[in-house]
Amino acid sequence: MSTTRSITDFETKDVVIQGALAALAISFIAAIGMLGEFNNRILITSLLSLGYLAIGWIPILFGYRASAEETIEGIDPPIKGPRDLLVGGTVGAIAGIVVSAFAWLAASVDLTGVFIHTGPGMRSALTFGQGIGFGSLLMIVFCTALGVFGAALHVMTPTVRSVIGVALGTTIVIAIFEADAKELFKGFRIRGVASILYSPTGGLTIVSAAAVTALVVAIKVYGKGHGPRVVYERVKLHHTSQTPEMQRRNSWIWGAAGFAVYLVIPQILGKSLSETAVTVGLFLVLGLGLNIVVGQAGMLDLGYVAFFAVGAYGIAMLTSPFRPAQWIPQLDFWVALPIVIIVAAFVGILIGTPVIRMRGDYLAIVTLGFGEIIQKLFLSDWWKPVVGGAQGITNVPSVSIGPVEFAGANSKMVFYLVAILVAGVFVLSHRLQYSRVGRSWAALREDEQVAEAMGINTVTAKLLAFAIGAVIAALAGALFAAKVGSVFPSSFKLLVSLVILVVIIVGGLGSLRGIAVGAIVLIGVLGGPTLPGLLREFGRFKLLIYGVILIYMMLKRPEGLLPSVLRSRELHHSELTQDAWLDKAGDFEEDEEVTA
Amino acid sequence: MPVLEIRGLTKAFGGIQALAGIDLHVNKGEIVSVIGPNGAGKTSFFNVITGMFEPDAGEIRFEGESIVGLTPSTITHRGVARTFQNVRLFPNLTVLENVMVGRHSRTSQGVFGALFRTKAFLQEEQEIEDHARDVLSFFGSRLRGYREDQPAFALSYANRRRLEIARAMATEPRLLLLDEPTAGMNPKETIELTGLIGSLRDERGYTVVMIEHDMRVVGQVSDRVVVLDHGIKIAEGDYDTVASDENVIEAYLGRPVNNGART
Amino acid sequence: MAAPLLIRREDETSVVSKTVSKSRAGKFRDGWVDGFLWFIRIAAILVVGFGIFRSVVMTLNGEGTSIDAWENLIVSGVAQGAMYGMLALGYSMVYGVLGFINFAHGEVFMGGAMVSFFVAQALFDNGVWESNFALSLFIILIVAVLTSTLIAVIVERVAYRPLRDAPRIIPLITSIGISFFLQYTFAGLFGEGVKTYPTPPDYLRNKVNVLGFLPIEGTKILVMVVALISMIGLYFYVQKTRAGRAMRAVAEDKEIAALMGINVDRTIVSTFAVGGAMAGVAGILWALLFRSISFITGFLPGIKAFTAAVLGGIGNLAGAMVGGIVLGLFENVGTIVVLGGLGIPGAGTLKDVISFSALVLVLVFRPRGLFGERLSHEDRP
Amino acid sequence: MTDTVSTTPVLEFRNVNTHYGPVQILNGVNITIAEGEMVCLLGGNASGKTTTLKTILGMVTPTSGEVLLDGEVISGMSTTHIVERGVSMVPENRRLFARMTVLENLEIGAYLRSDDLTEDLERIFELFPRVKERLAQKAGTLSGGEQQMVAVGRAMMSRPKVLLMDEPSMGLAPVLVAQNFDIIERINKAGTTVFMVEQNANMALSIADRGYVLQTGEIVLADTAENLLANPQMRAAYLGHTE
Repeated sequence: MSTTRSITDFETKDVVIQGALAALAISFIAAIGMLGEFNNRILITSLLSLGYLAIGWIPILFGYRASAEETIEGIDPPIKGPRDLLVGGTVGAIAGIVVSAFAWLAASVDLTGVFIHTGPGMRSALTFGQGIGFGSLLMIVFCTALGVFGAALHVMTPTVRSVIGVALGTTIVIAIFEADAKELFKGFRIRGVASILYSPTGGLTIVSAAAVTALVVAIKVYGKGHGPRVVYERVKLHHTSQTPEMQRRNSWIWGAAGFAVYLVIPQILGKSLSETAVTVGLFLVLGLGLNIVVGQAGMLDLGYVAFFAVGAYGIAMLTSPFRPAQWIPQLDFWVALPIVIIVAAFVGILIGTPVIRMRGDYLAIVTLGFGEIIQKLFLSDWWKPVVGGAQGITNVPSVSIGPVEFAGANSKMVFYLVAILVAGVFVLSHRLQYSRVGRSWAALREDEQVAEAMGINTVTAKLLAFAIGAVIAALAGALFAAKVGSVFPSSFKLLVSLVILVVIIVGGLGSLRGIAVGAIVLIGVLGGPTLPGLLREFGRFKLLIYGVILIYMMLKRPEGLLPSVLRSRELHHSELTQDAWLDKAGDFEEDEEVTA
Repeated sequence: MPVLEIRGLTKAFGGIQALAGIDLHVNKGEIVSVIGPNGAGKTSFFNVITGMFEPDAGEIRFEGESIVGLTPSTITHRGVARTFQNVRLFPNLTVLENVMVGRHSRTSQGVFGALFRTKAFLQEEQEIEDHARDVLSFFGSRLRGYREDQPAFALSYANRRRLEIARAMATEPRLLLLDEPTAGMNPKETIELTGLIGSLRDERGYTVVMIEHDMRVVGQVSDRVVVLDHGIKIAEGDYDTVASDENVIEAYLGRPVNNGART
Repeated sequence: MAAPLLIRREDETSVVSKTVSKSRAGKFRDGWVDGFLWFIRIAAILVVGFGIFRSVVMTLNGEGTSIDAWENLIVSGVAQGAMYGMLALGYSMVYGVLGFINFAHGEVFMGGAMVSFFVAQALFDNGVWESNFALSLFIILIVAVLTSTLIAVIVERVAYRPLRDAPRIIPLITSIGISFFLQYTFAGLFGEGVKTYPTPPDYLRNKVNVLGFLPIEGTKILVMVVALISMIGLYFYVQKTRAGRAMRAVAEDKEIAALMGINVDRTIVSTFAVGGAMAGVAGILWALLFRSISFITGFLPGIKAFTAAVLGGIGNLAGAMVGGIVLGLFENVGTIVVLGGLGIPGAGTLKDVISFSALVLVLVFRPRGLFGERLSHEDRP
Repeated sequence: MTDTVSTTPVLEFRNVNTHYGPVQILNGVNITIAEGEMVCLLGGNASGKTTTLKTILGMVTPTSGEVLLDGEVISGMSTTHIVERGVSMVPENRRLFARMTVLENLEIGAYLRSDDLTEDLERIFELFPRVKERLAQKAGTLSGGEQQMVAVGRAMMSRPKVLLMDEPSMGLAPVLVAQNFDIIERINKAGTTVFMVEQNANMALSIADRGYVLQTGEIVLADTAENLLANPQMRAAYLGHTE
């Protein structure tokens, strides 16, 4: 039976803990300098800066969480009501009080000797530019209001919640990606829209923010039944009901449309957006390559950057007129590429051979070691006569096909090449996955011993995965060298391997669509190991956020954003069913040598 | 000529003698059951034949050629397939995929074919799928239809056992080693599978060596029964001879403790 | 994935036999892979042997590395190795109990060293550092130990405990995330600049003639002494106390340990705490040896310490220490002696290559490490 | 509850059902063990023996029904608490802490106790004089028979009300099996209640007071050991003979 609960029916301890956690999170964001730095970036004129967005979501989240109850199966959840709002508000108020105390502490004691970002910038941000007294009051009100808002989100019906969420979300996204939106408007030759939406001093104007929000609400409310999902479902339904011939004809039409878009995109995207698109593309290629090794064959390779380096250095050493080893003949990119591919495959097998017999985590650490060894060798004085040491190799010529030059400076042209590579690797990954080779990898990943007993030569299968992964990374590297025009050892740090791994894990190991999403979200929005993403402001905090995302994903959604079916089976269904199986298996007393 | 011929097969694990000089031969088209108490060395016996462990001494000849020291995948390629005592499927692959993996050693298409979807590749994929379906049909409708696309872990216990046999059959073995095929099945399922094991021999012409605890199953389908105890063959012969052997009964049921008189 | 209770687990004898039969089977299995591995092994021995031989010959001829320089290299190697050893203990213990590589352990170490830097700075500003170095050292040691322990315990609670039953590759990946998070948290809170510890007093920087003939820098003696004391303390804790016994029991067999009434969760926390404390000590040793620290200081020594743990046989505490010292020697002596002996220029830039090559070679030669005992975890699928 | 104190069983299963996900493993299991008894649970592969033990130890919680120890419901408690209340197990295949000494193994058996262990150690040395000779040795280096003694000793160190034995004959040579059962019998005669899971029926029934036969999660036979030994169904179940 559902019951209405009295307004005071909550655990004081839980509420205090939630409030304290919220305060901790806000103070943390302030103390690492995020608040102060982001505060300069206006989202909505005289209403919201990126800095307050960075802390504002915290009371909302904790208010929502504190008011929501864990649903226990079999017991109807209590009726939502004022009690929930009170809880949310209390959590927010506690957070506000503690944060104010922190601001007061920072104001009265100089902490900047230790915590370098706790200077006046942070203090004034935490007190809304007011004095400590009035500022604290404002902070408490701010947090309380947001806490109540969070709780209110919990109390309202899911429909209302989704309308509000989508509306606010859209507005904020439009505000955050101001620069990119302006670039797009420019590309579409509708620069006027930007000047209407955004204020000349940066950020949405209050009017336009309200208008956007209202528009989205209107669309959500009146456009029911015509949302993108509904349309998608309909198209899908339509698609599946077609005959094979129709489907084939349609796929041609789709292909042609896709090709047209492909030709047009760089013309619409401005310089910085195409630059980002190229970076995303390169990391997508790397991600897909690593996915073959990690996702398909099940070997955790942490030194993947080594093959990227081999590809980049290979092209640089063979094509640059300034190559340190002049005794190597200078070749054209297209002549050098096959050589680089062969070398990369060879290096893949060379590195793969000693490690394929190792257990999963040892394999990870040894491949990491190999990655570091290769980077350090490129950096060393020993190899300097050939690869240029820390000075690297410069003047790597750009790629040209006939008269068309895909110049490094012109990222619009590079886009075309990268897009082809992405498409090629996508097709390769997809086709391999559903082939005899892909099946042998899947079997290997599931149970190596049984795979061997089914006639799969595990050594060959593993080395094949290593070699294919290496070749794909080398292709990305080759393109990277030609695009940037130079190679330096510092571009091939361990960090690159880890970032690629994060991309495929966050996107969804083994899922090609997931990896695409991972690359776009992480590399595109947050930025790669060195290159900025769309959210340039995140530069300094990028890896911190990477870390948080990775931890969160592992704890809550280890299968990734868009998981492959197989992967989620491995991680979830098995929790239930396999147990029973194992237990049964346990009852089968085995002979001496128990499965290894 | 016997399909499988084993002489003096010996394997020790540390101090434990798992196999102590076993001699055995299996003729074409026979079903030979290996029975014995737990720890008698039965599964070791299978592991050594399939190359998962190398024997300390002894000779294993399959179709006249020695297979000692070959890798498990090579032995499978030669024509020996097995199932596992504790059912080791690829739990997250679908039923059909499990069986398709079994076709690995009888097919050859590599990366090139897969990438360019060559005619040969597509033909082979079709052949793999058809063959897999054919093998699944051996179990009637139990693994066909919607079940083909279910992940293996979602199957019932008995179906897992069936699928494992199907997967082994997909490798086109000339010698099939079944490790406790009916374990964990209820009496009805056991009877059904017993019939199928019989038809493996009679209809499909397989030669089968089977480890089995359920003596009813052993009795119904075996041409010969071999009893192992502590790595030694203690009896061999047709079912009735073996089942009435005092040694066998003792080894199997265990001797009552002599001083076990209770107060 | 813990094997369900009461599934039959190999007894010790069959564990041993399994390795034997595996390696033997290996010889037959993949002929060329084994051939290649043998090739690597022989090549490694030849190259290293030749390098050392030439260096020795050169030294005896009075060219190249001088006797003094040899001494220096060895002493530095041992001191640095002792630090790696302290850090390796944490990897070994966590690996022993939970069976995964805790990548973030290097950051635990960095955290301790970083926080105690500020304390050292304050002590220096107040003159205590100069006037009473022993007290200062003690204080910063305590601060480092407390900080590192706290970080290790929080990390276990927040990130690893919920993943206790996940496939162990999952906590490994999580630890990479934690590593990022901790690095950039420290960078954010304390700045990205390199921080330099105040110089230790003169008497520590001078060389002391140990045993009358071996001149060793005071700080290095101090490092070795602190490492030795910590090691003895740890040994006593693990071997002789009830908590230590519980820890070993949990490492060997969690299910049976629970059957004995041991609180497995609490024991795992204490394992992280002890590993963290040792990392804190290592942080101070690092401060004494290198003096400078920044937010990325932790990662590389972390990986190297893992190498040391593997070298000594992961899960074996004495092995971790020995592995650390071997690695330290390898890194210091090997770089100059082997590479110098081979006539490779710029050997100094190849220091890390040497340590990672050591890792690769150890796992190729002897995956179980020098004192490798097999852990229950290693037998898991 | 109408039971008087004297008849309160030490261990009792009341209509226990257990599921793993959708799969039912135990189906209305009822077991009663009185103080000082030795009871064995017989059953083939996948019959649910393992789950029965897991249920007693709190590693599996029954979906319905309850497990009682000395009249007190223990199902739902954590393993530590159940062990504290007096359940202890000799696991299948012994599973000693191989890298610890014999003495440490015994001491860890009494992990939850903080009182003096001398008396208990003496009692174990009395039962197994061989163990005393090997105290300083690593448990992994002992012979199989010695390991079994240590495993039993380790379980006895917590002064259990019920000693669970999981497949004591598993993986041992016949001579050791006999020795092992002898050990169990001595323990039982010395006053410890024993609940043994075994598939070597003859062996187990020759020393037990009573036995239960478990088949696919259900108790199909429950009788005294003599009656079970004489029961033709038993022979049928184990050798497939129908006599």
